[in-house]
Amino acid sequence: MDAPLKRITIDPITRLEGHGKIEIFLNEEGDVANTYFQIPELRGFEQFCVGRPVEEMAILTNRICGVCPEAHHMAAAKAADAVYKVEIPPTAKKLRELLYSGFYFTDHTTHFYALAGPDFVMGPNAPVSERNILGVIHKVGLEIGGKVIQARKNGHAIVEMIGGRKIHPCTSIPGGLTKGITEEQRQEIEKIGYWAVDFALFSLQLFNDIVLGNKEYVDLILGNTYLHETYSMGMVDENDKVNFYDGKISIVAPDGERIGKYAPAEYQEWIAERVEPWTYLKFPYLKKVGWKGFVDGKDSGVYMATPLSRLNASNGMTTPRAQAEYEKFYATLVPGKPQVVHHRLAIHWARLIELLYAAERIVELATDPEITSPDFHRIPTATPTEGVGIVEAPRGTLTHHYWTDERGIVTKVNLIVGTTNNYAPISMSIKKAAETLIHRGTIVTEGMLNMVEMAFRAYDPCFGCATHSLPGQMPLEVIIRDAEGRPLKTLSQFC
Amino acid sequence: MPDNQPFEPVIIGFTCNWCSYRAADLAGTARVKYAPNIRLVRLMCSGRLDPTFVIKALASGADAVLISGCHPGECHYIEQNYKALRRFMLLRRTLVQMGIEPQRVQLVWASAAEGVKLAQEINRMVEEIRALGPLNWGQIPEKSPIQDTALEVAV
Amino acid sequence: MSGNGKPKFAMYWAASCGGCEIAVLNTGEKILDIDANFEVVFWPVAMDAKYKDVEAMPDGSIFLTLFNGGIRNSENEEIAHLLRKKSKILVAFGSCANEGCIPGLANLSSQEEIFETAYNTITSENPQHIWPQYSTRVPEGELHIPEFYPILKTLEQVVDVDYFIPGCPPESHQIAAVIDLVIQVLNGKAELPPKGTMIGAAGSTVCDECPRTRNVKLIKEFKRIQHIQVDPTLCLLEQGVLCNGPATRSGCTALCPMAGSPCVGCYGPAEGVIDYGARLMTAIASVIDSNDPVEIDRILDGIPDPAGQFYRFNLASSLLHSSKKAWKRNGG
Amino acid sequence: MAKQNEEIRIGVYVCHCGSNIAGTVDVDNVAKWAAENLKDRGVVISRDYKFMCSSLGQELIEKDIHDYRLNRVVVAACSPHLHENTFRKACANAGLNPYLCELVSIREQVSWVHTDKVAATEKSKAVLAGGVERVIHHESLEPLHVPIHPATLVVGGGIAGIQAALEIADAGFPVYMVEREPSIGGHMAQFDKTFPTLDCSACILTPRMVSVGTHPHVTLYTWSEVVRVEGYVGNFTVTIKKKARYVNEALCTGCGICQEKCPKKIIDDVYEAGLGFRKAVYTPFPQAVPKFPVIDKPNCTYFQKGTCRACEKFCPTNAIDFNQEDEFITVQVGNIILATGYDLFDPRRVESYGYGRLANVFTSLEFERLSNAAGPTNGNIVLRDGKTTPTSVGIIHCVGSRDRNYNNYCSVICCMQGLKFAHLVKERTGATVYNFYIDMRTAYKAYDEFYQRVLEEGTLFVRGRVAEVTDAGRQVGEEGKLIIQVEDTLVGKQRRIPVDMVILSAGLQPRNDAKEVAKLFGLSCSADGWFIEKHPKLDPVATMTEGIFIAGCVQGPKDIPSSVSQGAAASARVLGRIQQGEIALEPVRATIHEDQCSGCRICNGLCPFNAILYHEDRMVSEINPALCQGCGTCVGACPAGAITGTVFSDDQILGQIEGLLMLNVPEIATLKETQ
Repeated sequence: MDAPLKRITIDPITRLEGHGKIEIFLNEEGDVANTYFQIPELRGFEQFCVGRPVEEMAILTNRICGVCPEAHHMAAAKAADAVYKVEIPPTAKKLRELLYSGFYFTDHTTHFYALAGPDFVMGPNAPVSERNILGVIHKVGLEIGGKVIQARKNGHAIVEMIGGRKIHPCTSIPGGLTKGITEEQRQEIEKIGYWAVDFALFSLQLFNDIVLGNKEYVDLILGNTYLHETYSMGMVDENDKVNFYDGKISIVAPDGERIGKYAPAEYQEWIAERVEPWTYLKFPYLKKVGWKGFVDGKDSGVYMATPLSRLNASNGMTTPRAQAEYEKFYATLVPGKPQVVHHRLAIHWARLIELLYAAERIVELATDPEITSPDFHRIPTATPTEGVGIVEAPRGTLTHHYWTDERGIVTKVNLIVGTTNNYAPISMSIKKAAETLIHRGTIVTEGMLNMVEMAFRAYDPCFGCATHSLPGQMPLEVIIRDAEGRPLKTLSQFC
Repeated sequence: MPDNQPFEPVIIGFTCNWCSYRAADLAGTARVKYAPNIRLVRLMCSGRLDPTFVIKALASGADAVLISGCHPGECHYIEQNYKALRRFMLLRRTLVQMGIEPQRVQLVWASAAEGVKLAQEINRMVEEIRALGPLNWGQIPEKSPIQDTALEVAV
Repeated sequence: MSGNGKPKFAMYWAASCGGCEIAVLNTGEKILDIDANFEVVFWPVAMDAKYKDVEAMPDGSIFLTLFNGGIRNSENEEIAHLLRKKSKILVAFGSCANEGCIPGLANLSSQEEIFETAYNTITSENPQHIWPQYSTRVPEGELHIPEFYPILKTLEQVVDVDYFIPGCPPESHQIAAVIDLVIQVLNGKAELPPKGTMIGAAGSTVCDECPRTRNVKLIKEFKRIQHIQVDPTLCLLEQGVLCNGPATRSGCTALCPMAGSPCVGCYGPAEGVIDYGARLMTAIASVIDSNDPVEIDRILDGIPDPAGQFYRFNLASSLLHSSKKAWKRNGG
Repeated sequence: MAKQNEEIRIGVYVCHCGSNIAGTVDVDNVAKWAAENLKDRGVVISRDYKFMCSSLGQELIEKDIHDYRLNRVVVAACSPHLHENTFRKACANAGLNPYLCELVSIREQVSWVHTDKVAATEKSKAVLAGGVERVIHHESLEPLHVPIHPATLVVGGGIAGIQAALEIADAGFPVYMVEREPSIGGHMAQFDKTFPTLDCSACILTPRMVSVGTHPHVTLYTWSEVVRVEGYVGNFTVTIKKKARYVNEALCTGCGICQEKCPKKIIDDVYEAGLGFRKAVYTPFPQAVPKFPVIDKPNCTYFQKGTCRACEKFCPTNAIDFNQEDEFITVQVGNIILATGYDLFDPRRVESYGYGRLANVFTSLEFERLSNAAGPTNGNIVLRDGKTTPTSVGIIHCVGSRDRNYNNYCSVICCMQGLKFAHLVKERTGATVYNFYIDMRTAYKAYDEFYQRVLEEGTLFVRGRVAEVTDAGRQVGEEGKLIIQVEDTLVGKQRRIPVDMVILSAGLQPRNDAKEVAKLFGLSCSADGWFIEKHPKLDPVATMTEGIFIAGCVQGPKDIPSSVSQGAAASARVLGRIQQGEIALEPVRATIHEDQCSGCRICNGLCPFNAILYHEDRMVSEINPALCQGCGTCVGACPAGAITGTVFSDDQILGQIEGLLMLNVPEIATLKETQ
């Protein structure tokens, strides 16, 4: 190591965790020269899915991520439908979206309470050992823990009723589903739906009381540390309202101007991926804008795909309560300005609005007269060729693209998974946090570590898709070395 | 296998107790000569053949496998050799996908009276495999050579 | 989660999807049992994880480690060795650790093919044909990433394993049962099963738990699931749909077949079966209803991807463990 | 898996078999190698010995079992089909379960088929290692004891079948005899004289036929065929199709009036070989057993035109029954003897000999009828015109035999038959007789003496294969004659010999339906079509299928004395079985382990013996050990590994594979190096 540079390794316990590793290089002056966020693993799905029957993709790609298998299951199913050019029956579509809403409800709940919650509920500077779900429970009261567990159970119950299993659902096939739901199940789901709406409202209230009611937090959210002016991406329906399961992908510039909306099949015209030799993960960016490196602004192709970007890219929600929260969100954060928010910590708030939307959607779908119809599968007749399927995964737009031979055997695969979309912005947030907090010889503090970590966690990065870490689980360790690489000080910080 | 010697394939042969194994005996009693590269396993019937045996042989160092049973319609157990045929056909498709040349797994019908035929088939197959070269299926090291001290590397 | 002399517990994921962790979380109250009976010293998903502490622990000081995920790269393997060294009982948890699971299908391809495909997809802007390097010089210094192995290995292929829990993921009720068992053992109320035992599963195959009606099997044609309206009560195999149920260890309560979807085999082989794919293959082939090679060939065309079908979850642990080109130099 | 607690102690014995093995395999080296390299596999003693199968060899094993506390034995010698039982018995004598012994073949499969000593020795090591790895997984077994039903089925009423039936019936046990033709007697009934003694065929055969017909212990089904065979040794269920005779056997006295009165004459090409006639209602020959005639439906005027019924009208006992139908009878038997005989080679196939084209070319069977006092010509040997007595006769041997165009094998009887014909022609017509032969084969008692006698009688012998028989005369003396074109290999020149009559001594060949019959009884045929015996020398009348024996020409061409001996031999084997009352069978059986069986029903349709039954209630399948034949197909098919097979278990076979490959496991292709 003959580089004359000081080097800080913020290392998520490199060989132990391997869920991403951050290298911060300082220059002679002791300022940040550059940062590198590395993803140390590849599994090669694009290669080994080739040769498999296309109907299996919904089961195989599940295993990309056990945290959001429902997202891959749906994207794969939609891509396979497209491969067979089959329009699935309305009931099938509604069942899939219902399953998906149940999943969103569970996933957003988990993240907010288990991962993000502690930061706000316990406060960023609370002792590590308390800053976890148990700490939250102790502080806010046991019944919350119970509610969170109940929420996860309920969401998974819906997933299992329609998807056949809680984890890695198996019922979506080209043309629809292998099963429908009974009236009894429908009623159960409807009940869960009402419960979910109450829970979502309760969660928003909690956020309102604990976070928005606390100037320290508000300043933190609106501060500069977590500000990034990038493009926003999100799926919208024909009325430009947020939709997780189906629609077009809308892209909004940092200044709030929509630069376009593409149908799944057109994604190649919009998205490109950059390869760097020092990481296994690729960096997606807007093809039309181009790659300018890890920088903000309208000229940089970097974009985010998060709950926040989904709100930015849409003009509202289709469900009444969520719509009201949507309006409150922008009125509070950017009063009078174009409805686009760049403060990364606001993602947490946006996530709760989506939680409410998902809950309301469960009720809507569960009460749809068609939902129990036996018409849940249409046998595809066309010769399979090529197809793209896109859904909004909780952590970003998820794209599956398959090519098959005339037997429907996969010949080529392209995947752009949720978190990957945010690889560049996350790297930037890390760099910015580092730059903001490290100055000539500053002694790095635990505070800084948590700042970096919070920047990180806002994206809810699920490298289960990219590597295999769970949402936000990014324990950090900082080693400060002198020019000879001898450790001067070691600080640990865990979520 | 030292480089200076020509490659001598090893073939495992699964034979039926009632036909091909007796054909081999007959070849013996008739002093019919054939290549020593084959080693026979006796089964009661080709219907006993479990693809596991074939895969086990290939994975354990055999260069090829010969499966032999009674001619269609002449099975000692009436029709079990057809089951062997079905398994063989599916197994071969799978093995080809795994990169194993189809010639490395062959099915030969041989009645108890066909000692000469069996010997000829064995010789033919040995030559085919010789031309194909060794299989030497890659083995996974028992336990990895990496030592725990390796944890000190990197960074 | 404080110590006070309770036995130590750890859980770790290597090359996996995280589903195993979720499955454990889904046991709900059982989590609290773990907290009550163990000192959780290392479990990234649920709590802070001090690698230094783990390394500092005396060998064998962790009573129970649940290890999920396969061995895809040098890093995974290093962790496997560390945890083996530190753990009294090391459990291969879930399909990936047991048999490689879906990521094990990568063993059908060579490392070159995998990289070539991953970094040259249609959306990859990669004119200089860059591939990730284990070590890269950047202006500021040198960066390292773990070595990608030519084939994915199972946990048992790199270290000794005490017990196995199958499933992708293991069903929560099975996990709960195992946790109960271990706690009973701790309280001297039960004995540990013999080393090498498959726990958290039943002893037969999925058909044993499948409520569908079954008859003597004779198959004239294999059908793809999307091409039929699934009969909700008849055995899927008898409907011509390839179902791995007959060869797959029971314990999952036949969730997929019950949902009209064929068993994909995530619980792995039945007791004593050394090659899952071979077993399933021989069963399926045996019931093909023809003695005519031409007809048999036609019927077999209905199985377009035999290797994927029969080794979907367990290629890495099968007798052949990979395709030829996967381990042959230069992609064979 | 061998029980974990058990310490495996294996004794290895490598046989020289004189020089049979030792001539090609370095047996001493093999034995030493095993002692060295298979120590850690449980081999505690490894020896080589001149003749392991000798009593001394066996005692050696027995002694070691005691001295070294062996619990496994591997013998590397000849094929298990030869001596497996020998060594199992040796183990049993020493108190070791016989199934803990494994015999691997390094003779039939190594020393006799390979020439390279090094390669043969190396292969022997591998084969031996295979045996050792296999025997580790052997387990103690007890043979299965099956009761033997005292009744026996004899198929075929020729002399071989008759002999077998009488032996058993005389011993007091029930016999069912099934004969396809209306009468028993077979080919022998068609002959006039029998070589070499020239006693009258009918005279010696008829009494035997009668005693079969009248024997209290014999149930005779003529004009019948076996259509189904189920079950296994000791307990076969056989279905017999009794074709309608249209004659009520209960009423018929065999007076023969119906035959006299029947207006319809048909050429009899079965019994009379086409030389004589029979009626539409007939008994093949006067001494037929049973005496009841049959109505030949396709040739009966009533059946074809609806009128006539002459036989019915004149029958004194109203035995004619035009409404009779085929009957199906099921019988239980413990053993089966097949004596279905042979077909005569059809000389038409040898076109150059002109049979069917040239009137005065006769087949051997035709000549038998011609010379038979009871035959169409009352024993006068005349030409096709029925009156002219030949002055010169040529007898051609080996017609259809020892000829790669037809059959490679020697039909055994043709030479003696040809000599017999020569004698009869000479005796009855004084004509000049030529015998055309390739080699004169007159083995067995009194045969060559007969040859000498015929020589003395002045018959002329020409050594050489006849090229052609033609009526196209070219030179004086040939007109109106049949000219036999032949190379006389003794004088080394072509000869044309004009004769009035040519007799083709046709060979024997398997029944045209031999293959179907074999399948019906679950036996196998040789490439020629003769049924395969259990062992060509040591067990010529048994077959691979327990409880089914073969006798007579069904096993291969032979003369009357040999057929009779085989008939007797087969019956002796059956009687032995019956006396014992039960038989011990190899415990090669499959078993389903209920706890592992998922009731997927994959195996249910795979058993041709219907040994697998499915219990709806418990949702598991089960195997009936009595019906299981041990093929192992279900073992190899069970996806759950819930079915195990004794003697050929997965562990045994997988172990053997490992052993066979022990010597050359490929260099470990380490995964590191490929990076």
